[in-house]
Amino acid sequence: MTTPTKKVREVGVDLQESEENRAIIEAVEADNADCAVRHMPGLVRITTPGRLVINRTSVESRLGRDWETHEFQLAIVSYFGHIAEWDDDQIVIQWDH
Amino acid sequence: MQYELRTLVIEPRRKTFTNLAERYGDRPASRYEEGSVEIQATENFHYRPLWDPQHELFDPRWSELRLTDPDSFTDPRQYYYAPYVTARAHLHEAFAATLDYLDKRGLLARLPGPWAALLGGLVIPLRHYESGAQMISTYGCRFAYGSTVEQCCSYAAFDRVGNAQLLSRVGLALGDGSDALLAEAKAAWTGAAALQPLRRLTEELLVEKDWAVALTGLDLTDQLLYALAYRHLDEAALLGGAGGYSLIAQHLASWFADQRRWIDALQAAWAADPQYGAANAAALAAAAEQVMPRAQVAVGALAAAADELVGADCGPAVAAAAQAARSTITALTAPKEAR
Amino acid sequence: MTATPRKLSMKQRYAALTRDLDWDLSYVDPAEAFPYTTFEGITVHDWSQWEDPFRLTIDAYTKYQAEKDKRLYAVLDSFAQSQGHLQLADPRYLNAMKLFLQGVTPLEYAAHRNFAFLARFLNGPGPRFAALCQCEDEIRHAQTEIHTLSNYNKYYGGMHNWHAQHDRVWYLSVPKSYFDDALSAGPFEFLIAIGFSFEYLLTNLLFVPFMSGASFNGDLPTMTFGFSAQSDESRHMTLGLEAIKFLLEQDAGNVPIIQDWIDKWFWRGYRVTSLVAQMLDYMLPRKVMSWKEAFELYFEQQMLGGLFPDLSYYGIKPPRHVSQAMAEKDVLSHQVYWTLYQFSFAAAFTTTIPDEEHLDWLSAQYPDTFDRYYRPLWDKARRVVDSGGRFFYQGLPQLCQVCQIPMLFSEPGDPAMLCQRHSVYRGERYDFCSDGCQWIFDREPEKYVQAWLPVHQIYQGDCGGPTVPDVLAWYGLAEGDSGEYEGSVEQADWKRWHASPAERS
Amino acid sequence: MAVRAVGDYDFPSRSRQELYGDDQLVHLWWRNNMWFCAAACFRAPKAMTWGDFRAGMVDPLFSCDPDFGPRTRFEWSVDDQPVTRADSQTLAELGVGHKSLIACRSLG
Repeated sequence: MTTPTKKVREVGVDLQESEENRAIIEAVEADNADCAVRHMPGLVRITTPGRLVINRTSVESRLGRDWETHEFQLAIVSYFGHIAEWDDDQIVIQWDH
Repeated sequence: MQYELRTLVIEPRRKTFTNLAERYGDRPASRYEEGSVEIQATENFHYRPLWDPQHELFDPRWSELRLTDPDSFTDPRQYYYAPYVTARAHLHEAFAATLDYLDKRGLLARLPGPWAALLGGLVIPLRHYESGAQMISTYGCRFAYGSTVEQCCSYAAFDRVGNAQLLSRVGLALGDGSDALLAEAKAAWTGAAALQPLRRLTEELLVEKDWAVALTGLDLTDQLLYALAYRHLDEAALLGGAGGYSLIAQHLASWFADQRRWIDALQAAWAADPQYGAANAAALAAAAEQVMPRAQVAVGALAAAADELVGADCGPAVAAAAQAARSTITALTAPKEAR
Repeated sequence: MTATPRKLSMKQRYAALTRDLDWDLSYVDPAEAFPYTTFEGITVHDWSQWEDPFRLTIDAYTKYQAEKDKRLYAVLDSFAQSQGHLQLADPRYLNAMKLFLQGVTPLEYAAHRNFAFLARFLNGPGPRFAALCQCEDEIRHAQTEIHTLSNYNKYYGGMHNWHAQHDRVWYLSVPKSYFDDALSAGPFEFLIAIGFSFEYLLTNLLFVPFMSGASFNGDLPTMTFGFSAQSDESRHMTLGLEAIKFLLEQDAGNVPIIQDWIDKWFWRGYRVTSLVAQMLDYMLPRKVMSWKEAFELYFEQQMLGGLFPDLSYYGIKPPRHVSQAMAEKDVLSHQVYWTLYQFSFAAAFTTTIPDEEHLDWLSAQYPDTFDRYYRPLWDKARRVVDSGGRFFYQGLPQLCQVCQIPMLFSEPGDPAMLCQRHSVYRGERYDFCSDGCQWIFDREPEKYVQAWLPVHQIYQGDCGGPTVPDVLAWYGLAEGDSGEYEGSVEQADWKRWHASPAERS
Repeated sequence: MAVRAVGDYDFPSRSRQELYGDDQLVHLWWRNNMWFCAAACFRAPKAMTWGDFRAGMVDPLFSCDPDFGPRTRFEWSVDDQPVTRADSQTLAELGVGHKSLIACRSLG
C-alpha cells in the first residue's frame, strides 16, 4: 500500500575501504544510479533510495576473476534496510513494506 | 611527529591479565589462555532464568560431573576461534579436493554396487545422527560450567554440522548433483530398520537433562560408530575395491581423532578431580552402564546391515570397539589405589 | 556458457545442507526436546517459513572467517612489534577501550553462551543453524577483543582485571544486568532483546562510534578488529530482523507481546548506550561526531525513519518512551560524564576536566544546553583543582533498580532537576531513574527485585569490607587504574616515552 | 501483569530491609544543586538522630561542594512531606523508612 506522499526511505551499506573492495564499490556505484557515496575513515557508505543491488557479474568484470556473492561477507561492515535476496547472482537490500 | 623508537626500550608494566598471572605465574600468556581461561561470569548474577528458576544463569549444578576448578581443564588442541576455524577451513578444503577427485575419476559412480548401497543407504543417513550430535554438543556449550569446557563443546557442535554437511555433499555427489539421494537417506533415517535403534538412542540423548551425561553417551556411541563406519569399513573398502569409500572415510576418521583429544582430556580431568573425582567416576560409570548396551544394539544393527551388503565382519569390529570403550571407562573410574 | 545442470542453486544447496538435516522426533516427545518455546505466549505455526538470506554452509563459513582472522591477527602482531601504541593520539583515548573491554567483551561472551541456548532449543532448524553461527561469531568477538587489547594491557592500566570487574564493579553492573536480563528471559524474548533490539536497533549506535573513535585516535588494532567483527554483525542484524518479521507474521497474537518487548528492550539498551554517549563526547581526545549527531543519524534517521515504517505494516509502533530518549540527546552525555568524573576514584579508568578547546567544541555541539548547564560545573571543578583539590563524590549514589545507573538523569524538559520515580511492591520501595525503567519494573517486579545493586551490596558488606579501600581492593583496582588523569601513572609514562633523548637523560 | 515463567518464580528482594539489621538505606538529595550528579545512598540506623545524620552523613558529603558552608540554609522533606527538623528526633520518628528519600532545597 503506497500513498503518493510516502517518502522513499533510504537503504545503505557500509563497506571497508580497501583495494580488494574497490571493485565491489565501483560495481555498486555503476548498478545503482541514484546512489550517494560518502567516504569516512576506513569505510565507504553507499546509500540509495529504496533499493540497493550488488550484481555478481558486475563485480567479476571489474575484478577480473570469479567472485562468489558469499565473498561480500569480507567487505561489509554494516547496512540498514533488509537483505531481501542473497543468491548466486545478486544481493538486494531494501525495505519490504 | 617522529619518535625515536629504536632508542627507546619500553618495559611492559605487566605480562598479561591479572587473573592469568595469578594462575600461571608472571609470564606472558598465550592467546589461547587469554581468550579462553576464566571468561565466563561466575558471581553476582542478577536474575534467575524464567525458564529454570532453580538455577543461576551459569551454574555448575546443571551436571553431576563437576570440576573443582573448571578452568584447570584446557583444550589439548589449544583451539580458540582463529586456529579452530583455520583448521576446519583446511578440513573442508581437503574434503572438497577429495570430492573433486572422486568426481573427476568417476570413483563414486564406479563404486561396486553393494558399497554404493552401503554408502547411500547406511552412511549418508548418518548426516542426521551428526545433526543430533550437534544439538547434544550445543547443549553442553550453553550449560557446561566454565569457558574452557564449553568452548570445546561449542566447536564440537559446529564440527557436527560440518560432518553432517560433508556427508550431505557426498550424497549430492553420489546422487549426481541432485538432492534425491538425500531425500532417500532421510527416509532411511526415519524408517529403515537398521537405523532405528541409532535414531532412538540419538533422540533419547537429546532429552537427557544432564549435559555431561548426554555428551558422554554421545561419545560412547561415537566410539562404536566411528570405529565401524570410518575405520573398519574404510579398511574393508580398500580390500573390496571401493577406494572411493575409503577416501571419504579418512576425513571423518581424522576428525574423530581430533575430537577424542579433548574428550579424553575432559574425562580424565573429571575422574582425577581432587574434590569431585569419586562422584564423577561414579557418574561416568553409570552413564556408560546406561548407554553402552543401547549403543551396542544401535551400532550393531548398522553393522549387521553392512555385513549383509559387503560381508566385512562388521559385527566383531563393533564388539571390539565396545570392549575398548568399556576398558577406557573402567580404567578411568576404577578406585584409585591408596598411595 | 550455461551453468552445469547438476549444480544446485545456493538456496537449494543451503536447504539440503542445513534445514533438511532435521527430522521429526518420534521416539521422544518433541515437547520434551523443545521445552522452552511455549511459556512466553508466542505462537509459531510453521517454522519452515523462516528465511535466512545468508545461506552460509560450514565450508564457506570457515573459509571466510579464517581469512578474516588471518588479516586481523597480522595487524595485531605488526602493531605490537612496532610499538604501535606510542602512535595513539593520547593515552586518555584508552579510557574508551578500558570501558569496552570491561563492559562489552563479557557481553559478547554471554551472547555466545545464549545463542547456544537458541541453537539447541528453537524448534526450527533454520533459526537454530543461524543461532549456532552467531554463537561461534560471538566467541570470536570476545576473543578478538581480548587479543586486540591485550597489547595495551601490557603498558596501560585499567584493563588487567576486566573479567572479575565485570562481575563486581558498580558501573559494570549496568551492562551486566542488562545482559543477565536477556539471558534469563525465554528464547523468543532473547531474540527480540539481543537479536533485534541490540544487534539491529542499536548496533550502529553502539559499535560504529567505538570503531570510528579508534580510527580517529590512532588505534589501528581496534579499528581493524571492529570492521572485522562488524562484518559478522551484518549477519546478526539479519538474524534479528528475520526473527521479528517471522514472529510477527506467524500469529497476530504475537504482535502485542513483541511490541512490549520492543518497548522494554529499546529502553534497556538505550540506557546502556549512555556509556557510549559520554565516550563520544568526552573520552575521545579526537572527536568523531557528537552523541547528538550519532543519535540522530543512527537512531532517528535509520531506525525511526527507515525501520519502523517497515514494521508498521505489522502494527508495530516505535518504542514507548522513545520521545524521552530523543529529548535527552542534548543532556545525556554531559550528565553521564559528570557522574564518571566524580566517581572515577572507584573505576578502572581515569577522568579529567575537558580542556578549553574541548569545552568550546561541546558548546558548539550543544548550543542549547552546554553553556547554560554544564560549562559552569566544569568551571567550578577547575576552580577546585586550581585551589589544590579534586572533586570526588564522598559517598555512594542512589541507583536505579532497573538500569542500575546512578540516578543522574533529569526530568524530561528540565536539565536542572533530577528525575525521581518510585514504585512500591510488596511493601518495599524501589527507585527508578525514568518512566522507562519504572515501566519495565512494573511489568515484571518479580524479576527486578532480585537485582544485585552494587551500592546496596556494599552496604550489606558483600563487597570486600565496610570501607571504600576495602571495596576498591575487592574490585581488583591497582595503582594507576583509577581517579584523575592529570598526574596519573599513565600520563607520566606517556610523557617519559615521548620525551626527547635529552629530556630522558 | 505477572511474570511468565516455567514453574514458580518468586524470589525475595536482594535489598530488603532485614538484610540491614537495625539499619536501613536512606537517600539524600540536594534538589537544586547540579554539583552532585545524583542523590546519595547511606546505610543509617533507624534510631540515628537527625542531628547525628546531619553531622555524620550530610555535612561530609555536602562539603565536597566548595560553595557549601555552615551558613547554607535548607528546607527539608522526607518522601515529599515537608519536615521541620528537630535534631534530637530519630530518623524513624521523622518518618524515614527503608529507601526513603530525604530531600533538601537550599535557600537564598
